[in-house]
Amino acid sequence: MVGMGEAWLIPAIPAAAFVILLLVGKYLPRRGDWLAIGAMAAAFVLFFAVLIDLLGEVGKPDFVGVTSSIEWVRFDLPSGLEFELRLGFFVDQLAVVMLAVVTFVTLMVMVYSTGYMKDDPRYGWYFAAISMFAAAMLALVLADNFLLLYAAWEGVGFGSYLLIGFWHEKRSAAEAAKKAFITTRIGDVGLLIGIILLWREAGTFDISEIFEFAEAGGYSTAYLTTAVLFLFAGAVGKSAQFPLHVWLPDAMEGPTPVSALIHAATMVVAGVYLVARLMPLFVVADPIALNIITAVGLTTVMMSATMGLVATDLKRVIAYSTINSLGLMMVALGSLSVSAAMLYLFAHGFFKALLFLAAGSVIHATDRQELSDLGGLARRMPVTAAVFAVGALSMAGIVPLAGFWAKDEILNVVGDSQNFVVYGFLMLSVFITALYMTRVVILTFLGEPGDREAHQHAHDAEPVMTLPLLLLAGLTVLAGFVVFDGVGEALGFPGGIGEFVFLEGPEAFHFPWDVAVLSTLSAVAGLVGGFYFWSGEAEPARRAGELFRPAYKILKRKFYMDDIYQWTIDRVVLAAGGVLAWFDRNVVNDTGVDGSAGLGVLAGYGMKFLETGKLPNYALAIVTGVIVLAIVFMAVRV
Amino acid sequence: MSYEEVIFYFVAAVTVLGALGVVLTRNVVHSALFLILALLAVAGVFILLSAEFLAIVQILIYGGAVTILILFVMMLTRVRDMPQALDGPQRPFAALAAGAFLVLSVLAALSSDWPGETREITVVPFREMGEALFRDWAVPFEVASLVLLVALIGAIVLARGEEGE
Amino acid sequence: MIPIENFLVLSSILFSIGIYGVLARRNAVLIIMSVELMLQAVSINFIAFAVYLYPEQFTGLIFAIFVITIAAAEVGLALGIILRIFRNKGTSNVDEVDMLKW
Amino acid sequence: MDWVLLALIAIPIGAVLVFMLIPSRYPQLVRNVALVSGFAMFALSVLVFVKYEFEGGSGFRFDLQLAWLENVAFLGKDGISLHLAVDGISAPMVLLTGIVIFAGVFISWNIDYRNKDYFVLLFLLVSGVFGVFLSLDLFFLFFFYEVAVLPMYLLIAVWGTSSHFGTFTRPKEYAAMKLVLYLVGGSALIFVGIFATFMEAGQGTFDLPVLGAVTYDENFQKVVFPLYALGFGILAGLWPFHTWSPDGHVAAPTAVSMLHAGVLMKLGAFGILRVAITLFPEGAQFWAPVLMTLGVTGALYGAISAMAQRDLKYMVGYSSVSHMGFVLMGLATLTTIGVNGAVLQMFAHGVMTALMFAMVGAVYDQAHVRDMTMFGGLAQKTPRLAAFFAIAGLSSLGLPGLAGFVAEFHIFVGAFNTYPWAGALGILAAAITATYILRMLAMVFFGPFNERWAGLKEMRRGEQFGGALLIAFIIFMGVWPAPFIDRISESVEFILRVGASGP
Repeated sequence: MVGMGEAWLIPAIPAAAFVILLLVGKYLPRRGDWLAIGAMAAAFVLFFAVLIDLLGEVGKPDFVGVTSSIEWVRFDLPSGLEFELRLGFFVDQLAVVMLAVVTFVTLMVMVYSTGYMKDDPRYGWYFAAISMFAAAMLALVLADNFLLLYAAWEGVGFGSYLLIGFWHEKRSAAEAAKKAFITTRIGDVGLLIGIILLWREAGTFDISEIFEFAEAGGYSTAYLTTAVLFLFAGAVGKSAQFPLHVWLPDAMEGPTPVSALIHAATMVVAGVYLVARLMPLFVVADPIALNIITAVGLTTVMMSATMGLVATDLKRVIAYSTINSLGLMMVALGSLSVSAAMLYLFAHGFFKALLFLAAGSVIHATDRQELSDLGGLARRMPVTAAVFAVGALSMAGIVPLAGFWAKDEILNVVGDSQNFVVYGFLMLSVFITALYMTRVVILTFLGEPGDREAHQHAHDAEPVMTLPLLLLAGLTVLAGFVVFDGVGEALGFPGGIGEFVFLEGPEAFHFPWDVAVLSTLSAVAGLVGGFYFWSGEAEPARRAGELFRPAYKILKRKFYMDDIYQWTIDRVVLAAGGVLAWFDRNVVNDTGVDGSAGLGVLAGYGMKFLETGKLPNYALAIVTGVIVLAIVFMAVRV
Repeated sequence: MSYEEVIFYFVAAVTVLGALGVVLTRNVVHSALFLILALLAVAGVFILLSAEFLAIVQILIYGGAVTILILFVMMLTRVRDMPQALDGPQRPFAALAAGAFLVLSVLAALSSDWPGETREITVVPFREMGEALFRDWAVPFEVASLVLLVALIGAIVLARGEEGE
Repeated sequence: MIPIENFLVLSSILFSIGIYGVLARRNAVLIIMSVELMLQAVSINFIAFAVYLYPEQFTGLIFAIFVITIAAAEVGLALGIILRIFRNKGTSNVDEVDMLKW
Repeated sequence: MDWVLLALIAIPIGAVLVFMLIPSRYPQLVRNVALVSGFAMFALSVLVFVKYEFEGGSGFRFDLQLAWLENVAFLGKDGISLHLAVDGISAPMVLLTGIVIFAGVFISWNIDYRNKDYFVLLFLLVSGVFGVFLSLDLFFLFFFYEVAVLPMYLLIAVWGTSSHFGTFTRPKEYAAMKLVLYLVGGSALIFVGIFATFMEAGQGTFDLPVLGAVTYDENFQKVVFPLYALGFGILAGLWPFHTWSPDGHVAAPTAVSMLHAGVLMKLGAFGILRVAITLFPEGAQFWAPVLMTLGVTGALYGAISAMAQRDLKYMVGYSSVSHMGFVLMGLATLTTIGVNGAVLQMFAHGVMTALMFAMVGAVYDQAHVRDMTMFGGLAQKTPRLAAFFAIAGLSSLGLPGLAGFVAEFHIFVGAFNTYPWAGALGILAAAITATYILRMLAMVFFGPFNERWAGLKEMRRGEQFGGALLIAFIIFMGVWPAPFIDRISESVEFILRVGASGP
């Protein structure tokens, strides 16, 4: 029976598919897409095997997860130093939730891509890259030690680089890929420093051993706090939190299924997953670390929500909503609630993938993605419109879609553990979210088409693309119900998600009506407001924009973050490089090196006048030398 | 003063005079003639040193071949037609250096403590020297002959001139 | 009998005159002649040392023979070179031939 | 197996002799001989690496000692001997040399101008490189060191390329001259150091194990260590004595750049480890902070300078300075992990920088320009070239799964253990590396296709094979570094333990 001990197969199968596709992909029929999909399906099936095995174990007392690992690199030395790197895989409830999202969404996206990417000249390479990404992502989820985690972390970053830059002949795509990789890498510097700092005291990279070490008080509080904040920097980069969020909207240059997979459901939540996985360290560290997470998350939520209001690109709006969701998850983690964050992550994986894939269908059908070119598509693409609306409502947090339950859970824990300012801002963000999600639905599917010609040809996509949409829509409707203990028990879980994924103890489901009512009111207000502002000629929206012109401008310019970064890069980083290169050429080389060589040349130039070229002079010199030598010799002898 | 000494001083004086003539005279041909004089006088010194064979060789090779060669070259290079002074600008320094060297050398000769009998010449048998030359020194002798041969060819090549000249 | 020092002093004088000639003269042929004088001085020394100090060995005498031999070769070559230079440069004055210089 | 080390040195020399006998009107024969002997070296170096096992003690294997000079004048009974042996540090270096020269033969396939002379010099250089890695006798180590350096002058001055930039020019003769003067200057310092060591030890021998058994006075160590560290360090691109390296790389022909950056610069770092740190542990302790500072400076300085370059080869050249800075950082930690990392980085950087230069050469051979801004979208025309280049770049920015990461990770861990600030700055330098590599990839290979290069063709078969060989080792080491680490760590541990247990 395949169980948790064989969890390593889950990343291994897509990895093998990647290698095969890379080597012989172009000789396979259909350029090997079936191989990638088959591998992913196998991983999905294996996920169920692992899940069933886990459910058998999870009820037992003291269950903390199962590790299976092989030695990778190790050296034992006579001096007693031991250095060991293992390829280890660890399965617990947290990992399983993540596996569910990753395997399912990846499978859906791959199936969808067979339609979406059908005519691309690099079709085979696309599937190879997606397989590579999936393997890295699954390894990240299952890693039991920091080293493998870091390797997989960089691996998903690289996969994202490849896929954002998939259409690299577009300058903007190449630039976006570069920006994404470098921005996340800035966070990764912190991650690596954090990992090494943790290792330095504990002497191990194993995550659970480091937990034990930390809980036994092995680290001083200040040291641990520094280390976890460095780790959090990695999460900030990967999960597009303020101030490193700038890469995610640009990453929309990639193919839309890629956006659905990487920049919505899987990779970007890796940061959230990392923080959730390392929550025991944050608990031991100074509370200021948690406060920083909350603050960063909240800033991200507010900035992205407001920017979502004015974005004009269909995919960018959804990208901002993703950043918004990620911020919410961070706030949940900052409030020490792993189960709330993971619930949101679980739900978000489905409805955000749904939104992106539906948007992909729109783009596929119309070849347009500017909101001003779209509109009125509900008539042409009813199925797409319906599933998009389901996703948008879920994002807005309308009962009884998954988004509602997840968001409610977060609001619950924030209300319990944070002060009212945080709570107030979150409520406000619920309103804004509903507002811009309504806006994007109206501008895309309702009203009059902006570009009639594109509108003429639009129609619902082929079944291979629609089927994943319907499956995801179904999950968007249903996934939220896992909060109920009854539902969980019926499925064989110990209870609802709070009983399954938790930090310190199982949390039974509770449902404070006041929060639910308040959030629903906010969301509905957002919906109504959206219809008021943007239906028809969208006259109120235009007037609002003119009324708050400075604010509108700031939002349009994305809080000037990109400009600041660009300025910094151009004026500080590249300038420093230029100055240093100039310094190297002119000071170090031309002055220091050539200068000292020049001294030699100068001395030689001076000396050369001693050389007359006339033989008698040389002869005289020889004789003089002999005489001097003779004098010396005689003087010494005497 | 024994007659040997008289002869020695006479021969030495001729040698020095000849040598001075070589380096001081204003006429190059005279200079060559003085050289012959000096070389002959040196042959006399060799006889005083009871090295008669060497004296003969000296006269044959130097007095004959070398000097003739020098005269020929003088003719070929038209040295006499050269208007410039024969001496270079560094003549005073040359005199100084030569003087200093002379002083040092004489000092060294006189102050050295020579081993063995310094008053008596032992006559070296002609025959033994010949045997030594062709037995013990056969290889250097052959090498020297080779050097002569090479020099001969080299001189021909150098002096022959370009094709068609 | 004549002491060895006499011969050594004679050879010193001869050698010094040779040095003077080499250094003072401009013409290559004259320089060669001065070199010959120096070689003569050397020969005298060799023979004197041989017959006074080490009569049982002939090294000094044999060296004198070699000096004469090599001198003959040297003169031949040197004069060839001078001839060559004269043809190429139109002079046999050494201070006009300064191609050794930079 | 003893013959194997001698064979490694003898094969290139034998090849040189064979080249000399081949009339220059048969260039193809020259190439074939180069190919065969290159393969022989590759195969033997793989054999040495595979067969090497640590067997306790100092870990030297395949020991071969041929007496050369002994019992004369100032030399004692051991005197000078051709003492060859391999340990866990030189085994990967030998492998590296074998790989790079084999790949280099393929890359040099199209050299037409006096290709016989070219291969003579190239193989002479390689014999010197093998000699340095294998010699256990200071005299021969120095001898081979010079043999490895001097052919560089002709290789660059004859087969190199001069570069003209807007504001300045770098003639190839300038680069060659600077390179050789610098390296010869460095070896003068080493020479002084060698004789000081010889006199101080008073053993009448240049044999390293014998010299290593001597305990040197602490003050003596403090004086002599910098001689070696600086002398070898110049060849390792030690900041601020690095400027010969970018200029030299730019001027050199492709295969020479590969050997130069890939192998030759490693000789310097290897020398520091093999001679300076082994013989003078206390001196090393004393100077470690300085070495660390210079290493970090070089790493950051090289990375930032590389960011400002527009010329592909200059960028790669400065990245070499940066990566050799990492090597020096690793050495300066004087911990097992850090020094392991340094040796790993020597191998990793050797392979990946050789690959990068090979790819730059492949572009330059066809395009005859190296200015990044003039390219664009080449990946559409030459996907393999782009992929190879990208793999080299990704390895150098430390992507896990490729060789660079394994090495850099060890170095950072080691540095954090001793000088945390240096570790943090080193990681920053690695991040900057990502910036300039990705910037270069985006400029040259991605974006809209520049029609000017419509005639550009994919790499030649030989270049593809050479590149694939290098990539195979990049991935091998990245995925399964254990064979390397197992070999390196025991020997490193021996060196450091012997040092630590000193008085």
